[in-house]
Amino acid sequence: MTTTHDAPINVAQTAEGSQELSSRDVIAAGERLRELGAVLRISESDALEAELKAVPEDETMIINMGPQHPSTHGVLRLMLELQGETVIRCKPIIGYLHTGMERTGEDLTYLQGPTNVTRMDYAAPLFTELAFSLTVEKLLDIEVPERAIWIRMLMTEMNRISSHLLFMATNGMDLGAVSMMLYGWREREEALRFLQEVTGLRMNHNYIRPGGVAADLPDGWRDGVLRLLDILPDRLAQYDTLLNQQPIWRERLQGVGSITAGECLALGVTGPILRSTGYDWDLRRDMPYMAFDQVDFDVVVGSYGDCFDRYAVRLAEIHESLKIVRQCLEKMPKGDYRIQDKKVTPPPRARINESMEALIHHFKIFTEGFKVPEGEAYVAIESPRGELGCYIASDGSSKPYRMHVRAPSFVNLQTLPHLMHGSLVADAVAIISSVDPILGEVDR
Amino acid sequence: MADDDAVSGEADTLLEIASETMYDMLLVHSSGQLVLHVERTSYVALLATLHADGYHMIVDLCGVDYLEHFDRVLPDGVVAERFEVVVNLINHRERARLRLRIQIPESDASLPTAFNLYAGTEAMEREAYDMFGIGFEGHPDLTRILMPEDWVGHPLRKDYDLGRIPVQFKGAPANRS
Amino acid sequence: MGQYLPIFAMLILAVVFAVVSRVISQLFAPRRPSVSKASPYECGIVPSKAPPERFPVKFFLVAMIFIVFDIEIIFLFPYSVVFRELGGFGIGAIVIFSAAVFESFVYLISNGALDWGPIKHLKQSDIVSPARTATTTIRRVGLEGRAAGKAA
Amino acid sequence: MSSETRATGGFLESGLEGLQHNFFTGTLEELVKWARAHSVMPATFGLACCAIEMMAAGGPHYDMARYGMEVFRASPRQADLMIVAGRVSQKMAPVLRQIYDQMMEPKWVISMGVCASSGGMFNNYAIVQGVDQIVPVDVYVPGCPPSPETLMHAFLALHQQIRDGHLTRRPGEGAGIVLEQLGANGSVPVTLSRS
Repeated sequence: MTTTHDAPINVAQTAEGSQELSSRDVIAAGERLRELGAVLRISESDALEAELKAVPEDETMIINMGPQHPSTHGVLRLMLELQGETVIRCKPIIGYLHTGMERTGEDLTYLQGPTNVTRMDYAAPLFTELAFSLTVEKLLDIEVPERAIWIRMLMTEMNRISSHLLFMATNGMDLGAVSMMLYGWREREEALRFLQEVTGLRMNHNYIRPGGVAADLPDGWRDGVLRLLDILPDRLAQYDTLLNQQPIWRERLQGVGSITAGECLALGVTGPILRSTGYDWDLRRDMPYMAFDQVDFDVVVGSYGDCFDRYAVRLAEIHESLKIVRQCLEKMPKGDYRIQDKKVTPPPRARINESMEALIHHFKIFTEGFKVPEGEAYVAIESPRGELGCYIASDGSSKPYRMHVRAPSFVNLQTLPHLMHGSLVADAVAIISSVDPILGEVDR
Repeated sequence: MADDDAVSGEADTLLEIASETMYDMLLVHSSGQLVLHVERTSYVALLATLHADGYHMIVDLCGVDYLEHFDRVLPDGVVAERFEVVVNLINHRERARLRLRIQIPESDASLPTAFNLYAGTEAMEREAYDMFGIGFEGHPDLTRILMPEDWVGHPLRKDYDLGRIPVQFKGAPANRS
Repeated sequence: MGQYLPIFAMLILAVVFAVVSRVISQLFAPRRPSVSKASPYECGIVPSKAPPERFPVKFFLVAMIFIVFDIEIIFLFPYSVVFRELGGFGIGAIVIFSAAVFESFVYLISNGALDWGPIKHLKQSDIVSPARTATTTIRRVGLEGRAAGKAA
Repeated sequence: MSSETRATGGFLESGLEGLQHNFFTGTLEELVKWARAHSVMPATFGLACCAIEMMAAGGPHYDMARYGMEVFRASPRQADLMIVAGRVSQKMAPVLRQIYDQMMEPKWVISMGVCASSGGMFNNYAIVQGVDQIVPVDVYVPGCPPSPETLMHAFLALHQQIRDGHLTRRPGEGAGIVLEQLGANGSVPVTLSRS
């Protein structure tokens, strides 16, 4: 029984004015060339040719692939100009999930920061927490104990596996292979079970904090990891047989939405999209952070830079992450899981009853938060979608003065107009799914 | 404009401690990372030099509002302004990162766009415009990107009210209809 | 006459079921017409301008192709009922008839009428080929790219 | 349909709600409510992290299909339950209202997660502090994100609510005639009934 009262008057109309795609005769010539895919400085003659080939205005139709759409992975809104089935122009309109997280981040202390940033990329929450914590530790200039580094690597690689499995599931469902959704989720539940065992939550863990991790690995965590390492490889082989031999799957992905390495670099694209063009750049290998230089794994690179390559790169990256998880399992050192610096880490609960300083430290850290020296730092890590960076400018107080997160999906979305130019509407769905944007981190 | 000696910062830090320069800009080591303080006027020229030197990707461009923190640590010779645009570049061949900090006065909060050299900055500049009101001359489509079109004000400015609704406790008069 | 009784019974049942479910759902459903219910669904966006009426000719082309083959099947139905009595003569006639229609089908495929969008010119290149599987299209770049020390 | 917007008129104008509750219409009402409760079709309105948990609830492990709800209808025309899964930003509010208006009666709303129910931890300019300022909500689901089990408990609560609701007119509710009463600020619709 719903009480259907009429719409409150202050609910403005949904039109977004100048943010929307305007019809082609209105916009200036340069803007029209840019939106016709000439964004990356193709030569004047090609630009003119693209201009002449442009179709007369009344034959095309501007439609909305709007915020509430099954295949836009959240609340991405695309305005497409279609000529029949072919997409001529596309303009992503974002902001429908803008949560003002960067502004909220400025009101939270450094200890509370991870809870806020972990909700940005909700398919791989541990990565944003890691970027935030690494930046704060660089500002504090402290070294996290060995065991904390390896725990962080183990957990983030496990989170990369669950994020890529989410991609497998939604990519399959977007292209019609709905059973892929079931398999993808079945494996993802396995990964989430391990994450829940360790951090206590399935998502938004708030597990990686400045100074180390929230809690040590529970005893018996090794069988959880081993169990996952046994069942995942043959399940991934099932994906191969389910999808790769299907002519429909190949035709929907091969040759669709291809991009070259030069265009990726100009657009600032990183991650699986950049690697699918054959350009091998992976922060874990090229600018190793934490202990990635003591772990050997392969960087997977595609050949044509189309949707099929991106799917293959992500599928192979799950295997690589499994390799890293196995090495983390073997090399997990003993010792503290959190830095023993009194100013940063709150004392263990039992100590509070015994000593006065522990009580004071506990009280100061949890009410006022620890102070970070003045300065600014930018640390970037390799998240499943690309380079995830966190820039913090601190003014010496216990709250970041400015906290900006460089979200890979925000930049990767700029390839959409470029990839979709000249493709079909059905390919548009495949392209969005292959870019794999997470709107939480796009809109922040 | 800058001679192409491309002197890397490390080489001459040992020699003259006073003020190092790289591409003729003031170089600072901020927690282990290279930061260049760039004048607004020579920003685009520097980008062209950097692009030629292998810094072919702008990773991140964001605005900062230093309204409440004018007395921040800045190398001498740099006038502290209210706004600051922070640009992070990366050089894949030398695996080096570089950060540019550009002071933007509040009176004329604008900066030439980097879109012509780095096409990836289009959305980042729109976000800086949307959140801070920093205009970018020559930007192909300078409109709001995150806020609704009819939104008044720039939310990430320090003098913008956070819009926090006081938490209502039981029995407190709820202002909701 | 008796042999057609089950068909009539089924026909009546079908009609009754259709009418009853239509009427009941019409009567029982709460009716609250509103402006937004009448307006077209555009993924949550209130449509500002009316959808265009002009449709590109490609859509009618597909409709024409469908009609051609639909008629072919309609002629096959009566043949399939009596194909035993017609014997060799029947098979000959049908083969000639379907060859004529199949010839137009071959013309259509060769002309690429059913290949829409970019896939058309990609078909010849090795980008779209069964030989390219998820394991052959990727190559694993080892660790030789790793910088010597720990970059800042 | 709560009493606030009682349907007016007899059987022909407003269907079942126009009938008086007696022996026949009572059993008919039970049948209709039973049918509605066990085939609720949610509209995909996944916004943020709760959408991932909603999909997980639809996945094989937790399997929402046990309650006949696994078919996620994309268009509001074919859906009768809107699960607002995630934080609703100011830019998304009019879109959410438009989707809600385009859904056919009978329709219900589950506000999944604390961000949808009350703005959650984002008490700032960008988030609508509680989706009940835009659409009437039937079931609020706590949790950030609520685990699939919590969401399923919400489904059961919704089903119970559907089965307890009233369709036909009860004796005390009068004929449901709506008059315009000149209130302090303009005319206010008033339904003539005792309840």
